Amino acid sequence: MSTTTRPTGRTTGVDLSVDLGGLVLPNPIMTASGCFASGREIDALWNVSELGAVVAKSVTLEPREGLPTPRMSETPSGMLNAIGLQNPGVDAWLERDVPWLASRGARVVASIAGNSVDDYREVARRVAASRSVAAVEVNLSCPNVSHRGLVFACDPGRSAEVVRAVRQALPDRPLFAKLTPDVTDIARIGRSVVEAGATGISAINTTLGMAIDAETGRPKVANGFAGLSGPAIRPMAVRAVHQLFTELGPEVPIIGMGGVRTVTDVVEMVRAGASAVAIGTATFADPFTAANLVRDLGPWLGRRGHTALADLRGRIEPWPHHPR
Amino acid sequence: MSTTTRPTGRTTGVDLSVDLGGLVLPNPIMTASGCFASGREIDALWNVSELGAVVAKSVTLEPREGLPTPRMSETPSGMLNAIGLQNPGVDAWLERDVPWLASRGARVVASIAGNSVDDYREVARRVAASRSVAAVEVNLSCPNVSHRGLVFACDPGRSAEVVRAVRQALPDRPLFAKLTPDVTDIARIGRSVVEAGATGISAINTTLGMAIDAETGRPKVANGFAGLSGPAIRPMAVRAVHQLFTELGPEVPIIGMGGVRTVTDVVEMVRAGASAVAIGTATFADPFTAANLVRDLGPWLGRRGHTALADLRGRIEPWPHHPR
Amino acid sequence: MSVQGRDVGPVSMTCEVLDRRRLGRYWGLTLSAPEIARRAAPGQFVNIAVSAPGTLLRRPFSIAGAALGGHVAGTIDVVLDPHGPGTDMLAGVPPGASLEVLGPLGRAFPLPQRRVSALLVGGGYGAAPMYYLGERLRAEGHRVNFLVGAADSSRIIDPIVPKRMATWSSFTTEDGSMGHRGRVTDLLAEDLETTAAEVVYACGPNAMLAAVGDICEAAGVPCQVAVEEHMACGVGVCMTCILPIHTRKGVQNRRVCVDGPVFTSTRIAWEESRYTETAHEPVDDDLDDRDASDHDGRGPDDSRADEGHFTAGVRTVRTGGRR
Amino acid sequence: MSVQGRDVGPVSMTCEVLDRRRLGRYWGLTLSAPEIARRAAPGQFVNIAVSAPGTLLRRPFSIAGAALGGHVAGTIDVVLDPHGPGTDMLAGVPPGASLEVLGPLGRAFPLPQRRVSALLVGGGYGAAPMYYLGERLRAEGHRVNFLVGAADSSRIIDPIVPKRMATWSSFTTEDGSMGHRGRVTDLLAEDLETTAAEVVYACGPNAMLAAVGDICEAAGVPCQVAVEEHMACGVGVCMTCILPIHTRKGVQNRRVCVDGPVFTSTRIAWEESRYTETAHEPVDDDLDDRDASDHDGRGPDDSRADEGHFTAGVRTVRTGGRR
Ligand SMILES: Cc1cc2nc3c(=O)[nH]c(=O)nc-3n(C[C@H](O)[C@H](O)[C@H](O)COP(=O)(O)OP(=O)(O)OC[C@H]3O[C@@H](n4cnc5c(N)ncnc54)[C@H](O)[C@@H]3O)c2cc1C
Ligand SMILES: Cc1cc2nc3c(=O)[nH]c(=O)nc-3n(C[C@H](O)[C@H](O)[C@H](O)COP(=O)(O)OP(=O)(O)OC[C@H]3O[C@@H](n4cnc5c(N)ncnc54)[C@H](O)[C@@H]3O)c2cc1C
Ligand SMILES: Cc1cc2nc3c(=O)[nH]c(=O)nc-3n(C[C@H](O)[C@H](O)[C@H](O)COP(=O)(O)O)c2cc1C
Ligand SMILES: Cc1cc2nc3c(=O)[nH]c(=O)nc-3n(C[C@H](O)[C@H](O)[C@H](O)COP(=O)(O)O)c2cc1C
Ligand code: FES
Ligand code: FES
Repeated sequence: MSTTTRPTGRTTGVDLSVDLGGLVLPNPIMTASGCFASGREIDALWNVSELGAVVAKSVTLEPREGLPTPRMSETPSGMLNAIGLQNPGVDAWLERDVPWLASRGARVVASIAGNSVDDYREVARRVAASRSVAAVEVNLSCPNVSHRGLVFACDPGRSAEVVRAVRQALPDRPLFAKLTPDVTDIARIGRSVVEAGATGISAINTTLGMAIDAETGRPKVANGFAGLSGPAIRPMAVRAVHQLFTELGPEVPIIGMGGVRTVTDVVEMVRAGASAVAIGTATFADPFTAANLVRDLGPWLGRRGHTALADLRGRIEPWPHHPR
Repeated sequence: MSTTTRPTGRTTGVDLSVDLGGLVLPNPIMTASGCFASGREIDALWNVSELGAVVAKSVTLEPREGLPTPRMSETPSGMLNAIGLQNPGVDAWLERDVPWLASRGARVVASIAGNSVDDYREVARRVAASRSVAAVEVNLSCPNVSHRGLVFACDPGRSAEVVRAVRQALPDRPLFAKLTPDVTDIARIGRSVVEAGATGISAINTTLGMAIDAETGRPKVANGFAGLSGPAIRPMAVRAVHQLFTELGPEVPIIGMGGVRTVTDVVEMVRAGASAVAIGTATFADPFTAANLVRDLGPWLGRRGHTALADLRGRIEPWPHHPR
Repeated sequence: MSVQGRDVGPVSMTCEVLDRRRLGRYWGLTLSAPEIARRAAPGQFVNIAVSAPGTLLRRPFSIAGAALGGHVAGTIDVVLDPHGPGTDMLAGVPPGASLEVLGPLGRAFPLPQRRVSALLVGGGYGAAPMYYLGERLRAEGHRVNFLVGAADSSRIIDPIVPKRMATWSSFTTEDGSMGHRGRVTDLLAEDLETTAAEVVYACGPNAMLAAVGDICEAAGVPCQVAVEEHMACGVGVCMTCILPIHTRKGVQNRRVCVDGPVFTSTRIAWEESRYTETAHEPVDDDLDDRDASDHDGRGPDDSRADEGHFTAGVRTVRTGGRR
Repeated sequence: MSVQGRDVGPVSMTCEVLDRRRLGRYWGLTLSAPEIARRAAPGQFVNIAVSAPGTLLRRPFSIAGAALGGHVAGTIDVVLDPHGPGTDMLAGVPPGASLEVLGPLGRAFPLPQRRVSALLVGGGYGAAPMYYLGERLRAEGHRVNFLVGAADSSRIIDPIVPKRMATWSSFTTEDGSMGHRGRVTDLLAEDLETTAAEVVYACGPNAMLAAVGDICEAAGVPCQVAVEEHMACGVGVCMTCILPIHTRKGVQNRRVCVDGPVFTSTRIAWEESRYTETAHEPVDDDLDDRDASDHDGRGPDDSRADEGHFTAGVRTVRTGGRR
């Protein structure tokens, strides 16, 4: 049997490399946090070092068992999930998964979570000790226990506080603040985290949703509220990325995500303003998605005469009037 | 050829009637504003008086020609639109469409829009003069010219201001404030409009989205940003309705909408907390949708032993533990 | 068979696919739709539900024929250009399967009230409704002439049909693979004279229609065009399909689905509309070699309409009368 | 044929549907999937992409058979219970069509290391993988006994298969339409004795599995069960499919897709899991008369496990070795 061979974008002469505020990647395809487990699962199918970078599942200070099942429900062109940040804890992750990812040659981005500013700071401090972690993503979509459980990312001030704490604990690594779309003004949150020291932005996390079984009356996800992801939310994600790009300008790198599945979805996200693109839910529908995108993106651009992906970032063309 | 006959819910012995703060309807199926034009178009297919109520396209003080094409783009299980409130103006609507709807026996809900508090007040004043308008929905998803174009519904204070003005101009009719999901805390906006005099809430309006053609770089909808609707957003809508129901309690009627297409979608929305349910995008996919729901809802409930739809409002059941 | 609707106007039907055939790059479907066939007239369209993953809305297609008698009585034809999820799905529907079809929708072409020589101009799959119109015009005793153009010969639908039906017919392809090399608009001014056309009917890409309209206007020949615009509903309720139209009150947006798709060409304010056409699949990503099928005809500069000239010669067809 | 993957473990393949047949209420599909057939073992499953409107995720199905020789060499079988968009779509796929299949996934049933008398318990479509396991056990020289139950006889898959294959077989239906009236759990304690079972394998609704596990535990017979949980990915990356499992460190959530679907029954902390089963289509809305197919077997009260007893007698099958 022929194991799939994967020409990289480079063989087509198209430059797919991206520079995320110092984090230089051979191509823009990343994994979305929580959608790639430890990396070993997918490496059983294809070589995960082909990715631009692996963004790991969010880790917390202590291990977490997460929420009861059912944890997911399919929705029209999307899915709801409420996992509850099940994770082995930052120490186990650093000990077991990071060295393995590094040994495979993958570029590793940590994703960190917590329920207080101190949590985030302490997780960041431990991550800082590992030279194999190339960058950190701060998952701000966590309930803040000292603020009535309000999610950090919903408030520009609290978001900035977390980012400042992480920045202090981890001064030497690119830092991405991951934002939720469930706010009145995402650009404002973006501005405040960049001012607090974030290198760039990751957007978007899932949007809050709910589904109820008409028949039984039970919420389809045991937790009741759950995060909506997948192609259904892509228009929201493209909009949010474009708003952030417009607000923050081309100097601030953006990792765009939300419903990306195809090469044209990747290009759409880049045109909206993303520097790199992360793949989440699409991996569930087809675990080869990210590998196929790495393979196909260069040729797609090459056939259209593009020489570098970066040239397309933020490039939206006006509608011409009718020729007459 | 046999014209479709439509048994009403009543023939099944199931009580489908709803009381929306004094607006009593024979069944909960309404139209979503902007998705039913004048009513004549659909009446060419079936009798629009079968509906619980017709919510008209939002009208403004002056006629509007709206935005350039393309005005819509299909998205995964949804669509984006940017129509720009094309409408004949409140006077023409009151003169041409309302009497016709009334003559057909339809219960008419006006939807009013504007770019300033004065706009809303004046439109409401003119609507007040028509006894054929049974209730009014205040579309708060309009840019506020005196507030940097920020949408009214994004701010609890400005939303309340509009509602107070309309309430004053139209003291004797049920008033529904229509909210956008694009806010950090929809329950808070809901609370503030109810305190300002709204009888109830309509939720949700479209959520802001964007799509870009990878190939041409043009936004797929000429306006760039556009409103996302359809089944893709149903989980957001169910969530928002449930948050509003939880915040406001059973006394405040809620017109739920967003991606509703099937009988189970209607029941899901009611379980989330909706008193009545409006059909928008689904009508585009099948112009008989609302009529079919009016026909099928009673039998569906009847077969399950329910005697009144209202009993299911807000009824969410817990997940049992595994029997052992 | 389930039919929903009233005694006049459009109905929604479950229609069996009776036949599917390749027509060069396009596909022809014949659907069993007695109620739609009975009510239809040339220029009208149907809105067909598709079931590709993630799709939601129906897809509009011109009615390319409606048979009321013979062994295909009670059927309608559509011609599809497969280039996206909906058209690909429909082009793959096997005979025996069922489709949900809503129609007939929109306003038909107004027919001349006295005997005329008519020139029918079709671009790409836009030729399909012109064949239907041609049949109707011939049945009413008019002289029918055809000018059919496309990017290449694989996009000229059944060339034998216009050849047989018409008094005169001519073909153009951009690559010269059939007929004259070039576009229909290259030949139109000349052909108007050759055929002594008293009225022109056209369907094709909007850019072609704008150019055809301009040439006809310059030649003083009335012209009716069937346009396309992105449609969500097809029945007039969503306001997505508008086209700026010159009216007594100035330019106003009209819905293509209910106020059109047929318009008197001089009434269209093209210069106020956006150029919404993009070539289908311009780059060959798949193994199959689809390419651009759109015309890019440009007409001369802006000029205004005198529409009385045309309407004098036509009457509006009332479709689907109460039976 | 496109195959993606490594030399061991699961692959993603485009598989032709070779055969589709009715099995009472269920449907059987035979797929051409040589690479999956070669790597598969009983208890594993495949994840099949569906293309119904609005669907996104694959659907998991137990492998109901894998043929390595004979005229169906290189095929796998699955048995479907059509009750939703994905299963309905798959049950309607005609032979000749292609499906995207990912597999084999998950851990297989561990096989006994010495000759034993095995009792295989299948509920509803859960019998399908038990037939595959039965074949394998018989080929390895074990004594195979079958206890197959369902709501009614239309949900007993091919009863001739267990009758032929097994030393002993018994059937139960809740409506008494075939075999004993009642549930498999009504007879299990007795049948354990009758068959002198030294090991039990079971697949069916989780409530049945919990009850089967309890009865086996009470009888001191080791039991392996293949469970179901809602799955988004099937390959271990989404964490949606977890089941609480007793471990040395207390109860921990394990992924059914990669740590299961087969578990030693005593290790499952059912009392910490939610009762996620709902009867399929309990109310007859369509004209066809689908009804509930789920068992609701309840076992005796909670008690803990001694799993050394079982593992002593089994070995873990390594699937898909490097070739
Ligand atoms: C009145 C009318 C008559 C038409 N007649 C024909 C015909 O006879 N044969 C034929 O092949 N095509 C015809 N079209 C165009 C046809 O409707 C589109 O090609 C088709 O909807 C594309 O769907 P898709 O899923 O394959 O592609 P996509 O491009 O992916 O479609 C995505 C969305 O855009 C809309 N869309 C895309 N292109 C068009 C278009 N040109 N016009 C309107 N909506 C569009 C679709 O309806 C859908 O909602 C007609 C369009 C109109 C408005
Ligand atoms: C390991 C395993 C083996 C299975 N083997 C079989 C089999 O051999 N034959 C068979 O008919 N069914 C089997 N199932 C159940 C089958 O996967 C579901 O019935 C199917 O996914 C339902 O899809 P649907 O679109 O028809 O229905 P829906 O209920 O509408 O499905 C909606 C969503 O819920 C998920 N879902 C619903 N029910 C289940 C379930 N019971 N288990 C897991 N996910 C579910 C679906 O995957 C989908 O994402 C198995 C499930 C698992 C986990
Ligand atoms: C099952 C699941 C688990 C997720 N877990 C995390 C997580 O741990 N941390 C995080 O920042 N985002 C998490 N996300 C959000 C994704 O990283 C991503 O932002 C979102 O799903 C949108 O992208 P998509 O549509 O491509 O999935 C999770 C998403 C899913 C579906
Ligand atoms: C084409 C279109 C036009 C709309 N116009 C209006 C409008 O004029 N006023 C308004 O309050 N909402 C308008 N809406 C929003 C709908 O009323 C509804 O809130 C939203 O679409 C969600 O419901 P749906 O998913 O069922 O369409 C419009 C929606 C669409 C799709
Ligand atoms: S397509 Fe909806 S109004 Fe024309
Ligand atoms: S289904 Fe994704 S981890 Fe098991």
